Amino acid sequence: MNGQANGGVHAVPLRVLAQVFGALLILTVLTVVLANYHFGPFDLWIAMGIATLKALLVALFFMHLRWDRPFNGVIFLCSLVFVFIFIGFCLLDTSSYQDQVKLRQNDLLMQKK
Amino acid sequence: MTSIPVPGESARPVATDAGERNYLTAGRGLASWLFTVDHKRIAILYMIGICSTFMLGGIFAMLVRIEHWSPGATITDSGETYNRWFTLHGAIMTFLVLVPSIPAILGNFALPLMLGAKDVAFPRLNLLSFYLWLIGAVGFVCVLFLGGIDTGWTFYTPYSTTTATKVGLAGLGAFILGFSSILTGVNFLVTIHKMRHPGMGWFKMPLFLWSLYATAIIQIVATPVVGITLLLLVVERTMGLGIFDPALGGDPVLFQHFFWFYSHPVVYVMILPGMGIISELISIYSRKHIFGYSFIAWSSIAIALFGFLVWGHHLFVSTQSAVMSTIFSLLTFSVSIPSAIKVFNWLATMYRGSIRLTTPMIYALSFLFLFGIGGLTGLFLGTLSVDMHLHDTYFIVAHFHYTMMGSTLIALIGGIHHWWPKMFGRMYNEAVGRLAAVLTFVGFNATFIPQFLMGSRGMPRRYYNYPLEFEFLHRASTVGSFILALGLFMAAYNLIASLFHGKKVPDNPCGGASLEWQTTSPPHLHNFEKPPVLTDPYDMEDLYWDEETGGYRSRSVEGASGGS
Amino acid sequence: MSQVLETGAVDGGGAHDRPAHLAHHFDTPEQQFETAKLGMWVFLVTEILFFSGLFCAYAVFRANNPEIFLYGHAFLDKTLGAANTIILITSSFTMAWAVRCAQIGARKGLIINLILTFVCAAGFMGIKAVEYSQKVEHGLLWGNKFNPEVHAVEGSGSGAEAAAAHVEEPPVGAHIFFGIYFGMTGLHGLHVLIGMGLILWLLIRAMKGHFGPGYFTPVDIVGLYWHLVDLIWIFLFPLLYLIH
Amino acid sequence: MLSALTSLAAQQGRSFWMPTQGSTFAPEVDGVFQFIFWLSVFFFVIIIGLMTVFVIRYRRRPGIEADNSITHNTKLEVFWTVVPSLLVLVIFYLGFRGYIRARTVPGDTYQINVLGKKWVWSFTYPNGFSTNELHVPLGRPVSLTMTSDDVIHSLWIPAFRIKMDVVPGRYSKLWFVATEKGEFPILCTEYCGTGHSDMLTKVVVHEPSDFMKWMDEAGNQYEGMNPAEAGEKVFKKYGCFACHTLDGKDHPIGPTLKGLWGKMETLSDGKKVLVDENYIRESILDPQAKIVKGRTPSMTVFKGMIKDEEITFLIELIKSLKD
Repeated sequence: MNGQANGGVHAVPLRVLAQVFGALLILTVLTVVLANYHFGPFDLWIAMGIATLKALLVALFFMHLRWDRPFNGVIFLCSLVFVFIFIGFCLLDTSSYQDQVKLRQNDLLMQKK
Repeated sequence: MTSIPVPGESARPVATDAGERNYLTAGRGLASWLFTVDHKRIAILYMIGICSTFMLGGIFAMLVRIEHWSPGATITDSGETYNRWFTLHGAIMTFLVLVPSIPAILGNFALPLMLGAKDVAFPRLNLLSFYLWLIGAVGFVCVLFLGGIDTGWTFYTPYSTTTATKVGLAGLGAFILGFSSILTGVNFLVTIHKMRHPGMGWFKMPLFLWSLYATAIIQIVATPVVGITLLLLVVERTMGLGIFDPALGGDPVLFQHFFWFYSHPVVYVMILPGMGIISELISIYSRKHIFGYSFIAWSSIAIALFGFLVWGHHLFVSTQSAVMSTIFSLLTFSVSIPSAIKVFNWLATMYRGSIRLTTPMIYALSFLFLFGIGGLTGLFLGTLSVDMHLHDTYFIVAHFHYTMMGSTLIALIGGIHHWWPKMFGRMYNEAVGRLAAVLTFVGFNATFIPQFLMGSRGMPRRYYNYPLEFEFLHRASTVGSFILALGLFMAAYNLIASLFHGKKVPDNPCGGASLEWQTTSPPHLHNFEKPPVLTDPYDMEDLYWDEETGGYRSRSVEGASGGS
Repeated sequence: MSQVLETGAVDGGGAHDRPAHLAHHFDTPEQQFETAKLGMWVFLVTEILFFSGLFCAYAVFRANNPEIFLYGHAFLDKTLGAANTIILITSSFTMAWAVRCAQIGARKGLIINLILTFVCAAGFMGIKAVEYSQKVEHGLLWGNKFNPEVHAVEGSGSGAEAAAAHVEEPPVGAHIFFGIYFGMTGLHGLHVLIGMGLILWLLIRAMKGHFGPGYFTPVDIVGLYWHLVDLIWIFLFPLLYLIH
Repeated sequence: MLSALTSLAAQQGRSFWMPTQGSTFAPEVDGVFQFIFWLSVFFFVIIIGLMTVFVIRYRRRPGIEADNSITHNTKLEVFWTVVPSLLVLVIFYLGFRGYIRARTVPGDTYQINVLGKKWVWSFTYPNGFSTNELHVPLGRPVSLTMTSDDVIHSLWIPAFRIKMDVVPGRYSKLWFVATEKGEFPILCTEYCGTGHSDMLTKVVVHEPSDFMKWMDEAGNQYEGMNPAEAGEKVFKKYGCFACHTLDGKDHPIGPTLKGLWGKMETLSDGKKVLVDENYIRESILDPQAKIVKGRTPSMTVFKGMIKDEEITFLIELIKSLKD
């Protein structure tokens, strides 16, 4: 089998790999630098945005998704959908009873004292 | 397609003695079985393993039932012992039996055959999956001998992090079993994608494969979450991690979210393949094309996907917020629709059919009855205010036994009877088979209908002791469980006996139109001697009864081979 | 042992030119390659879901108890974390390069890149070990093992935040941060170790000359695995080390 | 066997499926249960009926082939997709209505604290007195604030059709209005270990006047105390310390009682009021009537719970705390 000949396989040019590598390094430095500045509630989103961008670069180029069968990318994205459902529902629920948790914590502290 | 059987074609020996080449006889000796990578042999290994653990789980079920013959002490005088019994019953039945059951036994056997493939995509992974199952099973047996566990199969924290019993080992066992399940799921999903018979489009697959595909999605997505949950639980116990333990500021209800994110979808891992089998059985034994193929196919996928959005209905009274409970309740009802669609489609398949009450068909009809009750009682439990009363009572116990045992296991047993002649090339005794099916059905209902009544009247689950007013219903349930056990033993005896005394069968004794019926019984080592001819898996008119061989024959297959 | 069964039975598909690596149940090498690749992607899905449990625990506790995270993260060494990020990205790059070498049949390049990847992975684990030992030394552990010494953060942590942090009394449940930290990085570290084993296996096979343009499936799918390990760290780094 | 069944059903005050209706929730839950039950029976009879008819009517007979001309009918399939969808929406709504009512604790309840531990329940009344059986007045909203000392328990009163988990490390709430006098079982429904099935107790529903009497006997008398001392006892008995102090430090929920007597307060509607005997009496019996500016209406209504004599003692206490 000749790797180049059949559609599913694609040897990524070294230049592209090196460019992606460079971009990843720059983004890493960027996220560390930005961490020294405070953007209030946006801090988390900026950090996550950069991380997602990096992840996208790795997935598209290093993991060949750009040239791969679309279905492989689709299942990758689907897994993220399930992760969001999982985390989202858990967050929605746990945040609703924190007041009752804190009340109990305070009462227990009072009892100790 | 209407070609007349070629003379001489029937000269092929009845029970093909391509014998030396069939998968059962192709290699001899224990090693040829223990290290096999043949999906059919792995299916048999699984069948032996799962039936053994089913017996083990069944023994604990009987102990629980006998203990309830009278309130208080009957055969053990402590709640501690009783708690171990019901926990082991639940854990063994769930993790070792129900989750792998249909995919691992019948899926493994039939999936590549139905696809017209030579094996699953990753045969060695398939064997690894079996050995992981075996390690998990051995783990559970060790737990059993080291004093058992008493947490219930749900391992709720903080009880599971504080009890002195062997939760760590059981958790690791279940963790390993999870990987077995994941590998099966990965294998099947990839196999269905990449190994289909050339020309077999998605909507030309038998519905059993659609259900296995949907099952694989759940196994792949949900099982890793229980893996990490059990891992965290073990770490919590051994090293005091503090994520789930309220004494350390952890959140015990978060554990329940983690656990049910897996454990609710996993009930569809159990029931979906069962539904797939029923689609095959009802069509074949009614001699009718399945009604509404695409609705049934899509409803499997819908159940698998919706199944991920409803786990919170196990937490309606667990201090989950009212808003989330409402959302989960609404989503829960969405799962009932695809199930209803399937039931109506099965009924419509029977309409104007030519119905044979063979043993598998009796199991299929039992399934309709039992799944009907199991599904409809689910409506009570998805309803918020009613669930507040019924939650954690015997009503729940009865409900999930109707769906998990009454549906999944009945479908499994029906499926085993259906494919048995294909697996071993021999036919069981039909009369005994039918009697066993009826006994199982009667025993099952006698066991669990009283439990519905007890539950709504105020009998909580997992109770060693109970008020005298429930004695009659408990006794009825216990008597029922003995009838049920008798039926199951009779079926097992019948099948095993057939291996020695059963009549040899032709390639297609039951009249199935899917590809596995084109190969010999038992199948060739590599599944098909000559490439199978692609047919509509539900085109019953393509088949005709051949008196000489005592089986069905396909016109299009003969047309194809006649033409070549 | 399974081979006994297989070899005896390669059936008459007329395929006498079947390559040695083509298993009996596939028709073509393409089908086999595609299948392996799809299998790996599906397996990566299970890996993502496996980690999602810890990400979920992180999200829940961070959303509801941000003070714990503000307190705890100051004890992590940002410099070491950033160094590890760069090391892991580099290893991802060399891995991708290795795959390319395998695809174009550059055996020497493949071997060198695999060695580089392995060295990076070892470096990552080395730095991780330094970080862990610092935490252990100062009692910055999970759950009931959490027992921070007074002035625990000398040497570790950086800047004013750390200084401010250790003056304060730890907030209630401060140990949860370290529970999650050790849980996430521990599980990730375990994956790095597994990856190192796989890379070693590739290296041995590469030296034996098993791979080339006709057959590089193992390099490709181990590469996918390795990139996923990198991907997860890309998220872990800001989530654990860079918090405000 | 039939007689045994009917005798079970005939046990006093209960229906075939459900135990006695003892709270305002019970009739509603039972109504929804009955609705789903008969709907299920309807569908079950249709499904199994058709199945039976088909098995008989279309059993295999020689010479008659199955009619394979029908493989699908989209209209029919859409019909049996849509109709169940609509029906389950109705069921959802019915359950949702009752559940939200059960989960929304009204403001003016009689509050009892519940502690679950292996394997006993302990109920603490506003006066600090606690029992292992739950005593509640008839016809009055009672709320339970529940927590656990060890593992998760769940408090179920079948007669009231309510249940809620009792989770360590947090409070959970449950409320009800008892409508039937008598004693009803309370059970633990979240598996909690060896004694799980013995974690039983009962709720005793009294007439409101009997409840007072019970509480009096259960609590203590004020004999041999001066009125201010007795006032302090009342203060403790009804748990007033949860929101009020006696030492002049302000509490986030309620005002301190020290220096309160004779003070001029501004109400939320801007009016002014003098803290005197009438105002205090009203504030205890009906706290929501006059809210001081800046406070939230969160005090328990003590009307029907507290005796006149006890209010007098409280007033004497407040008087004695005048600076």
